Amino acid sequence: MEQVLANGIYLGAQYAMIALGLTLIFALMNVLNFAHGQMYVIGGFVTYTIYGQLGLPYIVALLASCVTLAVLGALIERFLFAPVIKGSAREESTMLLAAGIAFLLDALILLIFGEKQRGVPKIVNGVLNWDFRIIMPYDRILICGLAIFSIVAFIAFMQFSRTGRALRALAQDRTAAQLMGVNVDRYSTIGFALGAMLAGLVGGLLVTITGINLGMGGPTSIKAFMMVMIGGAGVISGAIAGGFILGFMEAIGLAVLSQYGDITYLVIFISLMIFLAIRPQGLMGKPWG
Amino acid sequence: MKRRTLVKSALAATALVALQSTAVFAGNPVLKIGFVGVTSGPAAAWGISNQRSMETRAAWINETGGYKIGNTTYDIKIVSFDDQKDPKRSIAGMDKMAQEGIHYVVGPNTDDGAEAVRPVAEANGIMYFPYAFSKSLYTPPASNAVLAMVANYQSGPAIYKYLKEKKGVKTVAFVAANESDPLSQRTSGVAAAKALGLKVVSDNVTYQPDTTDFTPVLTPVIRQRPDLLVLSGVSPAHAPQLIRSARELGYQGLISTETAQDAQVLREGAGDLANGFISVGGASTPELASDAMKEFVKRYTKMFGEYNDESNTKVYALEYILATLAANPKAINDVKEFQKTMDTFEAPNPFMKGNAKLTYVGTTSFTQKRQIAVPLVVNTFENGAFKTLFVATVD
Amino acid sequence: MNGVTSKQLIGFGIFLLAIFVGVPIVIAATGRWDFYFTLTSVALLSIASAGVWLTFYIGRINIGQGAFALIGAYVSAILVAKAGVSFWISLLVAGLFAAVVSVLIGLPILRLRGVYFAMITLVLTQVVTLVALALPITNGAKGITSIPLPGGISLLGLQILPPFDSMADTKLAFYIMASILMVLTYLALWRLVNSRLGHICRSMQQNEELASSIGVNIAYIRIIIFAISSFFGGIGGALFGSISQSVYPSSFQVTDSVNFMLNCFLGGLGYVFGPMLGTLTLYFGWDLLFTLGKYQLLVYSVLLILVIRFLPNGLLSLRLGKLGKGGGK
Amino acid sequence: MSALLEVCGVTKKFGGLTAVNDVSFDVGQNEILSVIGPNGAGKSTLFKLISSFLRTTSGEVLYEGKRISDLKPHVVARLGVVRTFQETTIFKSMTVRESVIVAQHLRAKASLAGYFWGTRTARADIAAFGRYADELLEFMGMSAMAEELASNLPQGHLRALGIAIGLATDPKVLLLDEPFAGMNPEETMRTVNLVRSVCDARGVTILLVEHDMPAVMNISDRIVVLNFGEKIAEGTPSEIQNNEKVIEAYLGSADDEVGI
Repeated sequence: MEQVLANGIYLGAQYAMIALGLTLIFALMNVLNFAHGQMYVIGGFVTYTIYGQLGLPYIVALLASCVTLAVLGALIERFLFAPVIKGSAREESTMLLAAGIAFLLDALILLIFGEKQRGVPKIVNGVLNWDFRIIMPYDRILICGLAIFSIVAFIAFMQFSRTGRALRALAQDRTAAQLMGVNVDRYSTIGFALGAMLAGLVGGLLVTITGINLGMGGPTSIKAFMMVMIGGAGVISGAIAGGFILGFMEAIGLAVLSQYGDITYLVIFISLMIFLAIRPQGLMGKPWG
Repeated sequence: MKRRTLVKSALAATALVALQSTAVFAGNPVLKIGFVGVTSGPAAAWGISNQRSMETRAAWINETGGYKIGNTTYDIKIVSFDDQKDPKRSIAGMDKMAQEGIHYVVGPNTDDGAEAVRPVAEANGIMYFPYAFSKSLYTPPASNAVLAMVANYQSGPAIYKYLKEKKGVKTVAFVAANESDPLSQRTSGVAAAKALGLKVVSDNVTYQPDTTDFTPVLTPVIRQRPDLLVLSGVSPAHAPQLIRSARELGYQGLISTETAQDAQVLREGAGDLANGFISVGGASTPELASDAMKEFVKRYTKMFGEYNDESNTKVYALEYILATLAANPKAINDVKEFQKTMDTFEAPNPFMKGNAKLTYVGTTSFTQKRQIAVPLVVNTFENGAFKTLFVATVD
Repeated sequence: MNGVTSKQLIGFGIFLLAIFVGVPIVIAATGRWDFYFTLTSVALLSIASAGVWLTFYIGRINIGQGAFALIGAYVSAILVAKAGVSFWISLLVAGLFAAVVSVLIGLPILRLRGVYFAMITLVLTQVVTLVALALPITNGAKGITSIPLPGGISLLGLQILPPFDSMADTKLAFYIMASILMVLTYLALWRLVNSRLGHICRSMQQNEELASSIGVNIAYIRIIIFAISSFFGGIGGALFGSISQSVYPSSFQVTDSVNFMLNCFLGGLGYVFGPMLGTLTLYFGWDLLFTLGKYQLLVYSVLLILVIRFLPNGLLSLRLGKLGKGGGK
Repeated sequence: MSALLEVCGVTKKFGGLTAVNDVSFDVGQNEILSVIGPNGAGKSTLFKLISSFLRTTSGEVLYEGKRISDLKPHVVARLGVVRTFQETTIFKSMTVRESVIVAQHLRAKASLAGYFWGTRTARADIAAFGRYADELLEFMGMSAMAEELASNLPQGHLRALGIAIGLATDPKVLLLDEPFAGMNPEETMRTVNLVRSVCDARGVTILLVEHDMPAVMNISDRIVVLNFGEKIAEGTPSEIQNNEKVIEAYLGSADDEVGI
């Protein structure tokens, strides 16, 4: 039981972080960023290159991942999303753009970082073994802690900083924010960069545990979508809740349903569909029409 | 107006690229060999190691004057098609090969792709060499597919038998990704283990291909304390994580798989925890590699920056095609001739020390010779590199 | 609005001529026989895309068409391979079965809108794949293989169509079959969009509350549209199964669902023939770029981004001036 | 009095909050009845309850003696009780004429499949829809803008379009949601006349919910006043004008936009 809880918290923390960036971008621009997973993968590869290959300190690599993705995110928003949103008759057209960017990033990752699974040396050694009730390697505990710390820091940033408040105003009501004197274009870019940066940060954190390969992008995006839906699209607290719920569902499902094997995820997906059919706005989302 | 011109010029550029004729080699006539497989997306590693080993070998042949088939010396050109692991695209790829007049194709990499291209290959007279285990591909009435590696239902029993006799393994547990190929491999693995009298303590735990944390997946399996944990059809990306999770959960027994792995990936992903991990490989371990194999690895590394141990098994398909054509030059445009030759074909294996032979096998599994006799080399991972555990043959 | 102008008739005639005469001539002249399969794929994928486009027409982003294509493929494969039913009957049954399933699933989920509907249909695709892996009737992971080719059709003892396995060139036969079905699909779609049902769909796309206030049973229309959409999906899937003579759980996956949706976006959501053009561009484009080797995906994605950057309303928006919206052709 | 529409003890609670509490009144044949009240009085909730866009917590709404509350909106519309919306709710990318044609859904004699195959009934329907749309737009004085995209119309005409869409369904009772909101006196005057003639010339019973007091006084046969979700008065415009409870309610509310 304790093990299931610990697994759930660990999974939940990493999922929540992935979902945060996605939901932020969705809240700000109503864009479902199909390329989120690819951004996560790039973050992982940057950390791999700097920490694993060049041997620089881990923290430097992590920062480099954040910066790379923030810049990439800002560029993508400024030169691709912003003009397309302005010129498109239906805002869903951005989905095609997002998918195109996902393909592009996939192609670049393949050309730059190659097709192999990559991993970095462990950042901490050893395994916590509490009487065989909880077994958890120290590096996981550390990454879990860092993830939770980042989530708290992000919430604090959104709550108390000037930029964060402007972003929240923007997410709530674009027109109203504009009337209040928020520079909408500028903050859209900042928000997108921030969302991308979060993806890069998770990539940099998780590469130490799971390693990274170019195939992780697409599935990660889809998982992130599901978490965002569970919690409610475009709601920060919802993304966190969604991440932890999916994390716990997996941990519990795998523990309880393991003797039925193949159906664990079928059960998770079907219950997700039933949940969404009953409560379409997710746990904390605003009802959609 | 401006955007119209832009789109038009983009389209024109596309058309140009499409019509651009293939590069011409100087001198020798060109023999085209095809590759249809996945070289982008999540499973890119499978196809890329394949494609690259073919290109390395082709470049090597061309550099040393070409390959002599009958009275003609050919330069070898590899034509690749990325099917994105989508059976619909695999068919398109096989059609492209037919279009290019190619009769010998390596790939596809998965069961569904290999099965989907069968009608095209048989209609167009193409022999193809998939990395897929589905028996119906190779058993009559199927005629044109040749299994290009050792199937897990062949390597599995050998490995389990060895471990049962030499390491005293009595109980075994299976874990597989919830996808066609790994599940099929698990099913045949379980059957093989039972046939040997091993006790299967867990055979229904699966994980999604997008899993990032394997601890919850493995927890119930490890609790059964099997002597051997089999990772059925595990992809190179998942192997180190599964090993790491199992060891961190305190698992002490053996871990094995029947697919090829890459030492570098294991080293990075699991480090010392991967010591003792048993996998199937080619003949590149120092004990077995011939000078040709060493040369191949060197050239591959030079061409692409980094070697991939999966290529150890994937270097063979092209070699078989060429050697069989050399044995019967009539087969170059006629796969019926090729099929005839397969029954009697024999040539020395250039990649392995000693007097190993290239032959076609598979009678036991498929009732006809539709498999290349890759040496079944079982490796164990020790301190960052593979060591040969034992070598067996397939019939 | 409902009359067909002579200009449209001529356009349609040219289109038919191009498909059934032009393409075979060009292929015979250039010797590019491989284009037959590519174009056959385009035809059957655009049938499925047409369904997705129709759900867009009532304002729903549908990322679940892969699920219905897979259902269709399995129904046809099981009927043909296990029960020995004629392929042509199985094709119809596959479409109908997919439609029935879509009604059952649609009842609870069609209330959702926007990304919520999109997500739930995406999950649906995964559910169907996992079900196909788990069920005994689908052969689980092993898939259904060696499906016989379509048989002939005879009516009153008169053979209208010879069995496919007696033909020298099944490529052409499959191409013609898929093209005919595609033309029928798009004729039906065009007719539907320009008939009263289409007008009602447009009204729902713009405002469901207002539509229901004028007496439209929106729940019923949504189900009807979703069922028609899934019918197309089932047909497309069944066709693919018969061409590849095998069906696996991975025959249609999330990627396919996403691609169906992208086809619609790329062609243009405002145009009936958008999904056809979108499918042609996305699928054929990939094929054409195959000579680029490892740069294929890079060039493909860059071109895709350029198109959406400069034509955000779809390829057909280039001709927006000349043609009315919604009508197309 | 023969009541066409009866509101009987209708109550709506949202969680712990009672938005409409035990409201009852009747609407007679060919009458114009207005529901007024200060902001937050529960007018629009009541409006949605009558048109069945919301479910009642208790009580019921009867039309011709039959219960219509808790039915689906389109069923209520089929029975002849049709609501309009405020100006933003239109078919934005249809022309005025297209909107009015689509809105004649309930007048269709052919089935949807009939339209698909183009049967004789369907073709007759289509012709009839066109004729009726032209007639209706003529009546509304909107013929000149028939081919205009709805999203391009000025605000006053949007409201008229909303009413035209409602009328196209051939309603017995038309429910108007704040038809005069945000209009200048001249536009209000024109709309008042229009509503009057809808009632008189086309025999449609009208129930409207409104903020604008002078317009309501002008147009209504009878008025129902709500405050805090409860009915506080009912009567002719002159009775209401002199009702102390009403004056108190309006003076007591902070709403200075509405004066008596």
